[in-house]
Amino acid sequence: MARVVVDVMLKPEILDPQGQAVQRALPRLGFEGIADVRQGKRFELEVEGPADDAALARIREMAETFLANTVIEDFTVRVEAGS
Amino acid sequence: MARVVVDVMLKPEILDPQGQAVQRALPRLGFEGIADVRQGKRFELEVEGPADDAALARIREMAETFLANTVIEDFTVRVEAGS
Amino acid sequence: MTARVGVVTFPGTLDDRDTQRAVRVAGAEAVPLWHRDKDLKQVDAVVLPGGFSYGDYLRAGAISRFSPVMESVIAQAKDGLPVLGICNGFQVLTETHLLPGAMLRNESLHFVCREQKLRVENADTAWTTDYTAGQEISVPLKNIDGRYVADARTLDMLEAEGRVAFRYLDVNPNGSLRDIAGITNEAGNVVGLMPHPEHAVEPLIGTGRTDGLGFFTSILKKLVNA
Amino acid sequence: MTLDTVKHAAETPEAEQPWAELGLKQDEYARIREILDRRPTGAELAMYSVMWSEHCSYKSSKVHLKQFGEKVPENDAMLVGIGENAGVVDVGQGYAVTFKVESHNHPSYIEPYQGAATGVGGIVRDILAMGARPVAVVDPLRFGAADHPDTKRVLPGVVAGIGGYGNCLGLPNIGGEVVFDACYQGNPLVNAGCIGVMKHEDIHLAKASGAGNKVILYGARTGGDGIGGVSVLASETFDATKPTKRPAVQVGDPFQEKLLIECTLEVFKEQLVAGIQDLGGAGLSCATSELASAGSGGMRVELDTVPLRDSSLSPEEILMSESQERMCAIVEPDKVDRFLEICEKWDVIATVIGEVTDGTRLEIFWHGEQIVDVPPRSVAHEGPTYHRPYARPDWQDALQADDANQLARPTTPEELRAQILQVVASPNQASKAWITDQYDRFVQGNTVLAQPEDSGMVRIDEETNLGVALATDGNGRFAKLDPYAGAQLALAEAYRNVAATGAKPLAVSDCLNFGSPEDPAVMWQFAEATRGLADACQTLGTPVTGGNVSLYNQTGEVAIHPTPVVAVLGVIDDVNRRTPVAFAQEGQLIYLLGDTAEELGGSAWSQVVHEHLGGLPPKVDLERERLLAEILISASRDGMADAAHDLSDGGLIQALVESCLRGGNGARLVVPEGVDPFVFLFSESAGRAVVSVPRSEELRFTDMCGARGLPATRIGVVDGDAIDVQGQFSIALDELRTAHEATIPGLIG
Ligand SMILES: Nc1ncnc2c1ncn2[C@@H]1O[C@H](COP(=O)(O)OP(=O)(O)O)[C@@H](O)[C@H]1O
Ligand SMILES: [Mg+2]
Repeated sequence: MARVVVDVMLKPEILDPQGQAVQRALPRLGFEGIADVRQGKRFELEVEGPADDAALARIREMAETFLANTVIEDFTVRVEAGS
Repeated sequence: MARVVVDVMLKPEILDPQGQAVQRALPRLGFEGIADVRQGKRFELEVEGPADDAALARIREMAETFLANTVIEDFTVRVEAGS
Repeated sequence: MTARVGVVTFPGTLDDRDTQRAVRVAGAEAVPLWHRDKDLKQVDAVVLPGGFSYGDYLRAGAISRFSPVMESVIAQAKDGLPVLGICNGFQVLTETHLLPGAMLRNESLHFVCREQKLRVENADTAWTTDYTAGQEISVPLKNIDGRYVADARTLDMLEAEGRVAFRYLDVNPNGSLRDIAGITNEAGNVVGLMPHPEHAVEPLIGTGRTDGLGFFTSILKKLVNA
Repeated sequence: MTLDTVKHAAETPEAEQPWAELGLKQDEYARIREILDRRPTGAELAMYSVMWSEHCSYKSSKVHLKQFGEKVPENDAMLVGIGENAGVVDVGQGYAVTFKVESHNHPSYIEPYQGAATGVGGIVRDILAMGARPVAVVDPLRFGAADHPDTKRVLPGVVAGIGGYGNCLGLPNIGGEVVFDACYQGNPLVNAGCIGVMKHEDIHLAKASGAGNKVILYGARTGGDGIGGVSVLASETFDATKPTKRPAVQVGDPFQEKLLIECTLEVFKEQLVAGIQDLGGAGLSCATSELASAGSGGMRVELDTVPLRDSSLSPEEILMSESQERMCAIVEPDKVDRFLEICEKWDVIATVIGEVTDGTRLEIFWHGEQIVDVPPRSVAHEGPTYHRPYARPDWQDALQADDANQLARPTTPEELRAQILQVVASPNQASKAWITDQYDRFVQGNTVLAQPEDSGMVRIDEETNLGVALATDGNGRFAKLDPYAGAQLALAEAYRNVAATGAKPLAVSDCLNFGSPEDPAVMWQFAEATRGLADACQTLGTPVTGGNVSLYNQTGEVAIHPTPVVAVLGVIDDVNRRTPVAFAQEGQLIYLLGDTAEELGGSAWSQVVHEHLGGLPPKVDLERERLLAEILISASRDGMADAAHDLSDGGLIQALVESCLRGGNGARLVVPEGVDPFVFLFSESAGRAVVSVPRSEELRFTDMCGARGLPATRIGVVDGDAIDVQGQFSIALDELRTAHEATIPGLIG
């Protein structure tokens, strides 16, 4: 079993109200010095079998067509260190 | 400026309906061999100044009290490589 | 002869029965369609109703988009089958790319339920001929992922081609770009909007107005006259 | 670890058992040993401990709740009474309606979103288990002080949870309450109610009969959710030091619940179900023992067939798990295949986990070995009963002597005007739209009235326009001053709210939220409130059909106000006749119905202007309430009133402000001769309502009131864009609107 992580973030040009809401709240909670916050999604996939190139290619396709909506989102795929 | 990433995931024992729905959909889309999917949140924070120990300690506190709901979620904090 | 309008039920669809009622109130025949069936039962038009299909998990509409019924809907929509996506149905249509753009969480981050004023900008689509361009209507709106976004080029194109079909008036309830409440494809057969015309077809129920009925009478007339 | 089988338990009578940690008292543990004639196995201990908890067994409250059955009024409408998942009433035309209110208070404090969400999920499954399609929800809520920082954590989470779950199920939210009071700071009250509709012949009961019938568990997989949750969360005050290895928080999956609803309705429709029970608190322990206890035979369950989310769960934990979105059905063998087919259609996991036997025992096996062998009644229905001591607290007299009628009153019209704005803008009296706009009130396309109307109303038959209405009310301040009267006032208010919309009140459900029953003062409040409610239900002819008790709502020694929340269900033959609150027609005449006395104890005015709670609550006159209701219903049926609004907290001025703002019209008012304007506007005397009457109907209306002896005073006319009280003051609607609507977003948004 290997763990593959897919991170999905809104494209930089898309307004991220969730991230903004977090950022706006921080000073009120006493946390200063955070210039920007973006909020996205993280998927942890447990892959049966090895996370080899073939598996990663399939997962990249899965991210492209399904996990991310590429009209608004970018994604990255990586094998979790230590798995 | 440094970028710090906070990953927030539901604790392993907590039901993750989203991850489950994603996993159930995969075979229908022709993606086999994924044993489990968990879905969480990823926060990218742009920190003014260096991401030194003091800054990370503050961010860890922020994650603990605000970004994550530690009743049901775990989190990790790390400096994004290359930033 | 009356028209047969299919209403799709996905797991988690909520407004299917309301939509069937709206179709009937307009005088057409409502035909239930099931997400697992490719067969569209020879309907003359299809409505993808509102709700939380697959719980809106992942992204609203993202999982439903891959259902067998959608394979047929996508194929036939490209051949001119009239398709209306309401709320979650609109989200499904953007996920399938039958309509451009995407839907994000409301700017307020909250679910919002209100009576919403709209302007019908395009009265030439398959679903809007019973309105006049510029007509103002009020129908219920209820969503949490209703903020319509697209890149500037797409938005400019939509505007230039008259494909912004509905615009929010008075209040932009979710932060949609350019106050867009609904759009149409180039051919005018595929229309999607966030507000809920099917909840405004009977006096007394809901807002007590019948401003939404025009969607269903429009399609009926089009089909019967065809 | 070796499996603690029945055989092993019999052989090791002296083995130490953690009964105390599981919340059992010594004598309770002794009784279990007596029932079984041996020590219980670990699994049996788990079942008894959770089923004998306060939450599941009502051990402190049931001696008092008995009155609801004993004093039940003559009422032909009652089809199923207390004891089932929810009561059922006949609403005519072959329809039956089931409804119930439940609490999810403690879980919502710990995890507001999930606590509230799973509260909605739980009550919906109760309604579903009766055979009904759920058609609407309501949510009476209580929070700490509106400006307390923790309220900013709890309230948005609770509201998002109720909306997130209910909206996703497609259930219109048609009413509820939002009350702020410092007494709820550490103990917010999250009550949730649901209405379901069915035909008479579709009523289902929770019982397992017919040897050979299969026990089918369907819905979500079982995980470690809320293990010990029932006993730890609902039955004892928090003990933060106790480590939990399993999550005490349940996470809801509304999508799964929606599938469960559709799937269940389909198996009902094909008549595949002989008995059914939802899984709520105490999970499988509760469902299996209750089904078996209510049925005629025994039951045998193979626990290792239960589909798990977490394969490390022990049998004890599986029995106690409170994983959400699960149901348990009893199905005849030849119907099992079809049942499973329908589940598959809806992507719902379903498993045969056992069968009904011709024995008398509930027997549970784990990989072939017996771990439970109990008489099911002893678990489910014959738990301990406490006659807890109760005594009128020594502070009650002083509280009642601290008369609110003696508080300083406004001395000039300007001061009166300022206090009106102050009250109307106070968190409890302000508009709750910021909250209720997060709830879908339109879904299902049958909503006739929803918040901010006096009661929610849904159409249940599209052909005949038959409808039902529901209102929930409760005033903890009144109940604190006098719990007997307070409970009656809660009922009276909900009853009045239903009648104000034109519906005939039929039946009652309640949620009794109190502090610790181990405190004699709290127990007295509870005894008084139940007695008051039972007496009033008898007088008004509205039986209590079911409800819920939530105890231990207290932090340390300090209990919440006694808070009986009462839901009244009404029926209306034709929803076209419904009466809204809005003054929509200029020129109509405004009538005040009922008598106004000088009654300021527990009032909104005393709270907002003086931060005072003392004196006596308004007097209860149930005959007057009944008469008022009859008049309101007649006025609706015969088209004599276009708007009606009941008077409750905030008094006349609050009702007028709401009706004017809703209709977008002002009112010109005259204070009746000899009446003090302040008392006129702020008193909270019960048994009153305002109506707006078309001029053409005035005579008919006043004749009706006159003939039946209900005081009706013409106090003004719908007109202009201000509330103008002659000789006193005028406040523009815009100013009122800002005052009324800005408060909650300002505090919470
Ligand atoms: N939490 C809530 N959920 C839904 N509706 C609510 C909620 N709180 C208040 N409401 C609605 O707002 C309106 C005003 O509430 P309230 O002042 O308590 O009414 P009343 O005093 O007439 O009982 C009612 O329609 C009530 O149902
Ligand atoms: Mg009211």
